[in-house]
Amino acid sequence: MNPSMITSPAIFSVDGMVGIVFLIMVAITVTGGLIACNSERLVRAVAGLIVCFVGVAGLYYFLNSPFVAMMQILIYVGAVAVTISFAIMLAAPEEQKKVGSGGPLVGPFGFATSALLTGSLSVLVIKTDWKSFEKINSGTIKEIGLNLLTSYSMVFELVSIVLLIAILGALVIARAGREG
Amino acid sequence: MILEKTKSGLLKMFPEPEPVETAVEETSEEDEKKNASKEPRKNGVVERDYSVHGYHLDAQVSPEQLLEAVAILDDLEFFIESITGVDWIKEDQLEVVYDFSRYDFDTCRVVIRTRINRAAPVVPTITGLYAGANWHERETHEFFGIKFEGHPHLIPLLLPEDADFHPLLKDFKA
Amino acid sequence: MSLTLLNVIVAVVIAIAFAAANAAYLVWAERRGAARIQRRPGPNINGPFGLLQPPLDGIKLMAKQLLIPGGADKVLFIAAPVLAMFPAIMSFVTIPFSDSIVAKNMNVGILMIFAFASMGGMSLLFAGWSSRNKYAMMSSVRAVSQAVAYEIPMLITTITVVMIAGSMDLMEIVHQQSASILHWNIFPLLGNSHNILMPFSFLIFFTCTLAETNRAPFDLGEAESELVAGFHTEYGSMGFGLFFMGEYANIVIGSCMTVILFLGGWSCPFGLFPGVWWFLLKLYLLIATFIWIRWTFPRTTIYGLLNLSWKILIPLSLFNLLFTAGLIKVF
Amino acid sequence: MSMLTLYNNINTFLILGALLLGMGVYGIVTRRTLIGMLIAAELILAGASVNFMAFNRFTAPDPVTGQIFALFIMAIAAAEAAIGLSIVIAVYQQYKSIDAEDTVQLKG
Amino acid sequence: MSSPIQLQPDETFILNVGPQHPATHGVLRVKMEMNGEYIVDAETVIGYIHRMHEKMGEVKTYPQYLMNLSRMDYLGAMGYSHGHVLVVEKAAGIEVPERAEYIRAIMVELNRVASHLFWFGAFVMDLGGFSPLMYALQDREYILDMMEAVTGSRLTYCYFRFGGLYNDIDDDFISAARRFIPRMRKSLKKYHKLVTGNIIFHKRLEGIAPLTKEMCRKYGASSAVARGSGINFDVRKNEPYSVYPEFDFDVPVYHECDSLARYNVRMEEMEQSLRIIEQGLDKLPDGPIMPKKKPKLIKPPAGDYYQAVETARGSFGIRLVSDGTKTPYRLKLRSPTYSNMHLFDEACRGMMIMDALAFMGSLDLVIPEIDR
Amino acid sequence: MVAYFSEIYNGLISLFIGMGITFKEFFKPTVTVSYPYETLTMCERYRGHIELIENEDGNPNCIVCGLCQRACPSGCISLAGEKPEGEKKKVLTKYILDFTRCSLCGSCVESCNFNAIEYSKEYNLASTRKEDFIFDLLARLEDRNK
Repeated sequence: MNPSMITSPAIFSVDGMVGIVFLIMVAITVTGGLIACNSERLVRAVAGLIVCFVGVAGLYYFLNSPFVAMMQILIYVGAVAVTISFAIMLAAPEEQKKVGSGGPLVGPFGFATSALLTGSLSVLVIKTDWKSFEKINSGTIKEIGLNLLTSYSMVFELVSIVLLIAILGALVIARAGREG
Repeated sequence: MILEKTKSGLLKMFPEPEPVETAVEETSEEDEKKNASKEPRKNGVVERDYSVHGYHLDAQVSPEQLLEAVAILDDLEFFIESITGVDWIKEDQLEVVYDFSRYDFDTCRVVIRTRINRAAPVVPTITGLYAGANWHERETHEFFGIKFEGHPHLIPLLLPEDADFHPLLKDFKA
Repeated sequence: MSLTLLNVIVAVVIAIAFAAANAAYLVWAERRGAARIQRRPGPNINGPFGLLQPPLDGIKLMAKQLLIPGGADKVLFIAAPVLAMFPAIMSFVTIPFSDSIVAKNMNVGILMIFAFASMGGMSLLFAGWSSRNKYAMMSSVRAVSQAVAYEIPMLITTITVVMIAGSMDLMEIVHQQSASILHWNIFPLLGNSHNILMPFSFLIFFTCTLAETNRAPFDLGEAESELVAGFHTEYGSMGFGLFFMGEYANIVIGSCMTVILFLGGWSCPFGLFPGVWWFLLKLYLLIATFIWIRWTFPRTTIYGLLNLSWKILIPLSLFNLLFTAGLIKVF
Repeated sequence: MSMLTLYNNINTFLILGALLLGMGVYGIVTRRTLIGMLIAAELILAGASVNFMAFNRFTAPDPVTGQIFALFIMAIAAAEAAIGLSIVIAVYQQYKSIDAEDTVQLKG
Repeated sequence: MSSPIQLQPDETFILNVGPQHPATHGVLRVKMEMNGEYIVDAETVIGYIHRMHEKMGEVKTYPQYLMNLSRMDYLGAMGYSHGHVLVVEKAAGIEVPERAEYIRAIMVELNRVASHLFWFGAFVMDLGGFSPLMYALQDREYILDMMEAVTGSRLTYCYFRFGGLYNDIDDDFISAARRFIPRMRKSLKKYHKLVTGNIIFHKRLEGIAPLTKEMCRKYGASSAVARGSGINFDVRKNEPYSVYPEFDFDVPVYHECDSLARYNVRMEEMEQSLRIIEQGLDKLPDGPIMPKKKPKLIKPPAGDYYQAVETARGSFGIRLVSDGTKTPYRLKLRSPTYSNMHLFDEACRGMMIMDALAFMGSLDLVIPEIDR
Repeated sequence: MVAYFSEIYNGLISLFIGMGITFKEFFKPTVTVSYPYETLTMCERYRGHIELIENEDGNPNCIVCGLCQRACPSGCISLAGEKPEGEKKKVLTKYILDFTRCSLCGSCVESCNFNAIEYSKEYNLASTRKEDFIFDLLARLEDRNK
């Protein structure tokens, strides 16, 4: 018997259910990601992206950070995905062309590249011995807020400026396109 | 007031001094009946008794004069009431009737008629002067088969799109 | 964490049942209320006071065939109503009905509700896009731009309350209001905040709730006199039923949030009966106001709606935020 | 190590992050439309965030750094989406297409 | 408000509003070319319930045709019948007893109030408010009950006869009408509080769909459409007919030209109609309701006769060309909404769809009356 | 600025006034009739479809003059009669009303000089078959007498 099986919880125990839920989350993430990068219709790709992000939010929850998980849903699903869908509706009224029409080699080449990348990274991850601190974060907003306004205040300010410029830039670019 | 103005304006279109009738209702009912049955009325302006006929001026013009007459009314701020046709089958003629009136207490209802041959019913459109004539002309076109030359969109309005019959003609049999 | 997860699963089941029952009987209440306002009897044939009407309607809806229009994106067409229902039910999980009746209290409860509420917009967008109907498409674009526009003042107003409470925990926010009726956040003078603008915050929040739940006078998404039935034009059977349930579940959640943030949650002014009843009383009074408003006012225009948000509600709520921040700094 | 305790292992999260990255790269290479590429880019960013969060949970001495970086990534992603999509719309209005190859001449 | 963004023709799509659309109140179809929410161009397609009333007029005898006029406009049937009987009486030279004339006026005005009430309710419902429709219908039902007791019918009355009326009114009717006037005035106050004063309602109508005087003239608009654009035109005043010169009433005119002005005109018209009904009941003479000598067969002398009346929907004209037989040679019905609706195509360009449909509601459409 | 706030204020007030009106209406009694369970009586002059009137002997008053048939604009009345031996008046043998074409104008009743037809008070006629509306009024008269 594999010794690690002894420590593993029974499937129908409470801890086992937690594990199952985690696996579901992983499945959701991967499925969503696959839909997002493979589907023929862009709207479905956005739907896949949403599914993927909900899954990622679930992962964050398992990483003891409900705040970031909720922010993930709020920002990605509520804002980014909506923006992308709007852009699709404004710019691509007809259904999307097939994916691999750029050339016969694009699909296999893309797959090979990404598979190589993922594979090598995974090997790297497994080979590395991560030294663990096991200092589990408490997940409260208070600490995040304090750090955001002390250690990372400069970055915080910069991000807000970036966002402001992004809003203005988006407006200017979109308006210019309309009048031009 | 406006009655005089309109009348003089319309009369200018008929330069011959003689044949124009100007007296109020000088033709009695019997005469009219005779007129109707004998021969078509001559072009000209007639002042009618409002209490009997419900309008003041009755001008019959030739199709070529139509735009001119309507332009006179347009200048005098008449609004378009309706356009319709009458099929005088015995005389082998179609009559197009234009009703005009004014948004005013100085009431003046003017009827402009033009008569055309039943065989080739063509009159110029007045949509250039009155945008609202559009539907009225389309309706008259589909009911009587009168062609309004220059009309931008002369397709059936009330009848089905493929209707090729003209139900208000007297020889129409359902 | 492990035990609570089981709780969550049980709670989800309860939440689905609660949402379904609420949707069914709020429809009944809405129809009866509208009828009374219009001096009609309303549904009164099936059962006493017509109380059997909702289950019968449900059976009728379920018995019907789900028609998918030709040319529709089938996957998204079916996914959209589910996506409308799912976040609404998830939000119920974290709402505290009293200090003991709560499925999973989170320290980011408010954030969770907003996060899931923002998913609702996507379902409308998918419904409109996938059903290949121009009316549905226009409606969903409207509904989403409306949802985005009203999320902002709603969030800003919520932030003022969070600033006063110093917590995003819904339980904590209610606890801070529970001292007496005058400590409710809506009352300006004696409460926690001393913020004289709180009644206006309440009004802003309430307006935003109306708009976020697509209720009259902000029901631009399903403006039946212009867009036929809006995003659910092509939906019949349970697809329509799920949208309907989602709408009413959203109303309940919006009202719950209003009660918790402004009306003291389950805290009772006189203490006649246990807190949860007070919570429900406040909740259903608010929902009755929703119904009352719907049957009184005409619909706004889409630009009137956006103007209201961008030109009135957002400036006012921002001012309110600054004012509150100033007050908290001073006192 | 069992399937049911995977959530307590850093490798799971890192491999997931790598997978998301791979999908994103695949998407960027194969997609021809600008919006498709944007979606793929969002996937790459998500992969990065997952890595940050995983390190934050398992190996970092300071328990908030990773979370804050994830938040920053979200902000950047939102800004990127806004700018990218406005460019897409502007390009669409110019070329009536959002196909990346139709828009090679990016001049005035 | 409705300043359109710069339109690009290749971004448009066609939206088919109708023939079964909740806002069109019947079977009317508008083909709209849209740019997002904005209307680039619109083409109204009518004729879905065309019944060729004009041809029927050439086939049926004069009395047989009476019924058709109430079928033309099912909400304000009295006004149309009035025009018909007036033109035939004028042509055939039939004297009408004074009592009949007064009862006709009372009935027409009651019918006008009923029609406007329905319009009011339907209009507010177009804007999304449902309850006012129900309140308006309650008042309308009162009128319909009253009129049903006299005419025997609720919508298609067929009450007027050449030279008089079908039935005399009784004391019940008179007392019911007297009770109705204060009740209606109270209701109108309620409507003004509930709807007219409402800010949402105001914002939706103010400045929407401005119609210039010139445009009204080019299209021949009448009723509130013209009066909301500052045109003081009401056939009852401009070309008085029947006993209308005896009554003291005002014609409401608004100069704002927008949908709100049209709304206000109709609301005020209801008040003026109540004044007419009140005066009519006061002045109602005794006497017969049918003339003593009436030709057995109605055969107007040959000629061309025209009569315009002010119906609830505007200036209704009826042209009778007689050839002296017992059927008309030609009967032209000039329906007011036909001209009013015609405006829509041009006026709604550049408007947003919801404003356009609010504008359509303010035109007070009755589709059978357009299609005839 | 003042205009901005006064507009908000007046708008709010107008909304509350409207809500006050509907609130008052909420407590008023209902005015409708719940139709299949309660019905209204038709008024005296109600114009339904026509029925024959009988005299004291139980025979129809009609003398088959055909005025109603001629007066009808839609041609929905068809009647026939015969003169039995030794009688002065014609006797009605058939009176068919094609209700599908009737527009309830009442010309027939008005044209009748012999008090032979009247309006019925029926208003909720409904059927899925057209033939159900071709009434044989003589048979209906007999049914009534039963």
